[in-house]
Amino acid sequence: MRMHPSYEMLRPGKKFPHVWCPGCGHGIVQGAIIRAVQKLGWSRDEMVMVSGIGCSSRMPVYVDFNSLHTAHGRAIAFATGVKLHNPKLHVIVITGDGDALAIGGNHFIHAARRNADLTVILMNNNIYGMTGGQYSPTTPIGKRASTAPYGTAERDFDPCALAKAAGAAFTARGVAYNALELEKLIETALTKKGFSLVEAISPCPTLYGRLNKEGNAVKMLQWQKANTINIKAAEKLPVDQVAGKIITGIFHDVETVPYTEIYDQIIKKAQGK
Amino acid sequence: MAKNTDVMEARLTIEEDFKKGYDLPVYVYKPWCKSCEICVAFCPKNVLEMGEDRKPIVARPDDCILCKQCEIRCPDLAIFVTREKKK
Amino acid sequence: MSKDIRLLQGNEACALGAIYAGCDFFGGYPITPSTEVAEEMALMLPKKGGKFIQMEDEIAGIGTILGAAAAGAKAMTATSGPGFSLMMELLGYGCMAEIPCVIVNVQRGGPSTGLPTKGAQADMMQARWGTHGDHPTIALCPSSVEESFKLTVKAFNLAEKFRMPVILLLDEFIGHMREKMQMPAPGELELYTHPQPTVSPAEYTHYGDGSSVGGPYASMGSGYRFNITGLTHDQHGFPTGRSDEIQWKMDRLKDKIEKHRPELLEVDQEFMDDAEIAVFSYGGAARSAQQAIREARARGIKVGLVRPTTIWPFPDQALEEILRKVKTVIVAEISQGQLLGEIQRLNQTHTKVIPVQRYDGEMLTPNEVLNAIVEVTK
Amino acid sequence: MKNRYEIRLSGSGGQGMITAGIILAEAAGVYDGKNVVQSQSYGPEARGGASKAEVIISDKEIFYPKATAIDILLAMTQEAWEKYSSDLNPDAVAIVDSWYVKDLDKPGVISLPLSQKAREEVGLEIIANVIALAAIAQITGVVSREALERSLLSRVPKGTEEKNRQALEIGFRLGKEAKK
Repeated sequence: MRMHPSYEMLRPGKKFPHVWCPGCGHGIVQGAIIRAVQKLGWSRDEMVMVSGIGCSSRMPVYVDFNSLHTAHGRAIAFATGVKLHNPKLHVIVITGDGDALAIGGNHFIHAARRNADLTVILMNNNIYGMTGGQYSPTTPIGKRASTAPYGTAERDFDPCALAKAAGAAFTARGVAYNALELEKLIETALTKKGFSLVEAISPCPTLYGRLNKEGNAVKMLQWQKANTINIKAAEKLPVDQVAGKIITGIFHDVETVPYTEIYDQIIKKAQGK
Repeated sequence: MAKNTDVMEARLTIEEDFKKGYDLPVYVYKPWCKSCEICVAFCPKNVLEMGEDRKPIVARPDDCILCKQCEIRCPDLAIFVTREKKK
Repeated sequence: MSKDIRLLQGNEACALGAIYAGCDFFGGYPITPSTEVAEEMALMLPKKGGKFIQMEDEIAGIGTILGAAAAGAKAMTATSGPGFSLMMELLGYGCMAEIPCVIVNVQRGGPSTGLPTKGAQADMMQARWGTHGDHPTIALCPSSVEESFKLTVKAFNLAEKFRMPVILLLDEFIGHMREKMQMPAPGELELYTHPQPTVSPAEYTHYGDGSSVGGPYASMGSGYRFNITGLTHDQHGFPTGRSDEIQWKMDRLKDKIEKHRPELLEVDQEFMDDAEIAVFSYGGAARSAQQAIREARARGIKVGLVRPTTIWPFPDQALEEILRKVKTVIVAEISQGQLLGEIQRLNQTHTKVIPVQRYDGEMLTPNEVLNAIVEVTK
Repeated sequence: MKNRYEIRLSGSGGQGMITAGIILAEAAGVYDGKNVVQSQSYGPEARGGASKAEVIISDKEIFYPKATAIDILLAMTQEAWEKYSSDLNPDAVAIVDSWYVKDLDKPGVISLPLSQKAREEVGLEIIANVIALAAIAQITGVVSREALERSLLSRVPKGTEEKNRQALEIGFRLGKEAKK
């Protein structure tokens, strides 16, 4: 017989199914993260999953790592402390679009700037799910939310471009529909030194889908399937065929010396070594 | 109604079912299934369909190509392929 | 060995006390008048192999020390006024998640930006009630440079033992003045570090019975995997909505203070044996009170000083006894009456209570306190 | 010899009054074994405009840390003199810089060429604070010469010891001349 391969990574004693709504993309992203860590063969004792507040941030309690469910927007600040104190730990930050880019936007850009050695999985569902569908910094202009009943008047962030501009070592985007590509991106990000970001586009059928008449989970994933282009393919296409599509793949990937290693040099200097 | 169970309970139930002779290429652990239908919609061979209890059933097991598209896309880890593809 | 006597600022002594206590992580954001604490830590920590990080704001400052402490660090942050306000949410997180750390607040005048370079004692109630929800608080108040060192050491010990953030409530007057102090030799002051669990990882519960005061708890990366959350949780750290589990958690937080008051409380008393008038004061203001009572004693007035160095939990019992014993109480503080409110709450015997306050950025003067004492005797 | 001195060192930001306060406090406290408290004004008011450091030196315990009646005042600028000379004790020793402080509204003030000697003999105006400390020590005896030198040399940057020793000597000399 074969058992579900992800079960060995689930938290003993924790009741399932998890809190996410039927068809929520976050569960698919969680699966991709679990498989990526399994592929790397890392010990669960060395894994720390840190999150903030929101739908995505409920993930850590379900996975059998060291886990730290923090306050809204602050996951990256906590994670920076965990990693700096014990650089041997592999620190994954689980965050959402509101958590990372609105209330936590300052921590996000500064962690990228200082090249904190973290892997941030930003589960972007374009809306605040936990609190009932308010618009977020990634809700596209004109789209509806409970606090934007006539459509938003604000422009949205591109988290990958933001992270790169702030100094990230690695940025990539995947979609829940293409869970295998996402898994590969996460695996690559985890092995990167320095600040790495994977933006995982994750459908929210319950709120975003309903408010914007995009249908149920299946319809939203089908839309992703039809409207996602890998960056390598996109580069060869005329601009008008790329407009409005989700571009996936690795956008930025440079070799860097992470903050923790630079700080080790500071220690040596202070100690006169 | 979905019943909340932890992973130990899930494993025991599944192992029990296999001991009793479960022999289909795909297994659905129903207590965790939220009936989102993603597995049914994205199966390339149309192996699955929704049952009367709004949980997937393995309707056409012989068509399964063990591609795991259902397994990797199930948000609830409630479905998995029971055999490895022959290499 | 010759004595190591140094001229230090209160802020520097605080940083040195932290190092003495074994602090190996500092995260914070510079703000006057607390910045010397950060500067000193930035200089000293890497020498000891510890880590210093200047974060993007005070919220990140306390966030990063909570993360480091969850991973096993003895961690500290330092701030003032507006920065302390920004830290309030995560101070509550530290209480709920039971993460040991030390938060230094070098009080300055407020509200808002207020008086960046001038002192005050108006954060006493914020230290107690600034974060939302019922929660325990431990706050210590030094009145001298030497006490700044020693109470920082004590703050770390209490944080480790009681598994919670401990606030060192300095003020600009003590933080910025220089006095000489004799550095305690290694081993001279008692240090407490929480024990590690000995049960197997499968048996371990992060919030198990007996782990709230003086018991073992694990660090992340030590082989014990557990969940920490700011949500109300059960003994495994899993979020709960069950009222019996909520009650258990809230009682656990409350009891660790309420059932251990004697070892937490510390009240310094001077000239109180025969005192008919008691001056209640703490922190920077107590320096003026100390001088005033000596001048009053020289005039034959039976006056003494009561100075809590543990301001939270508030030493109710000790102060209530003094309220019963003396004829008049003078409450001297550099605020519009935060200590006063607590004294009035305790004053069941309707002892006469006279406030002496100043809140113009300057220290109370000994004369202001002395005048109040003399006035009482008329 | 009094058993308690309240000392105020005043000038403009950048003249090293706070450093001088710390050196004096350390000399009296750590090396002469007295009780000592040092405080200063902070922030915008200490940048550019008048700046002051206060030191209380006593044989007994010091409680209130701020100066209330000044026994020794140093004023390095006219502005500092005007701002900080109002609360002198009747028998206070007041020392001013002869170059910068011209209008004196009180009798008995000791006017010394502190900044001038610093420029002319050491070639560094910034070191006038050290000359001032030595002059204060010589005139008042509030701190021993040896303690002042030890404290100073423990605080100054490496490589500047010689210039600082030279400044001390100038200050002691000016102090002696003033006492005559």
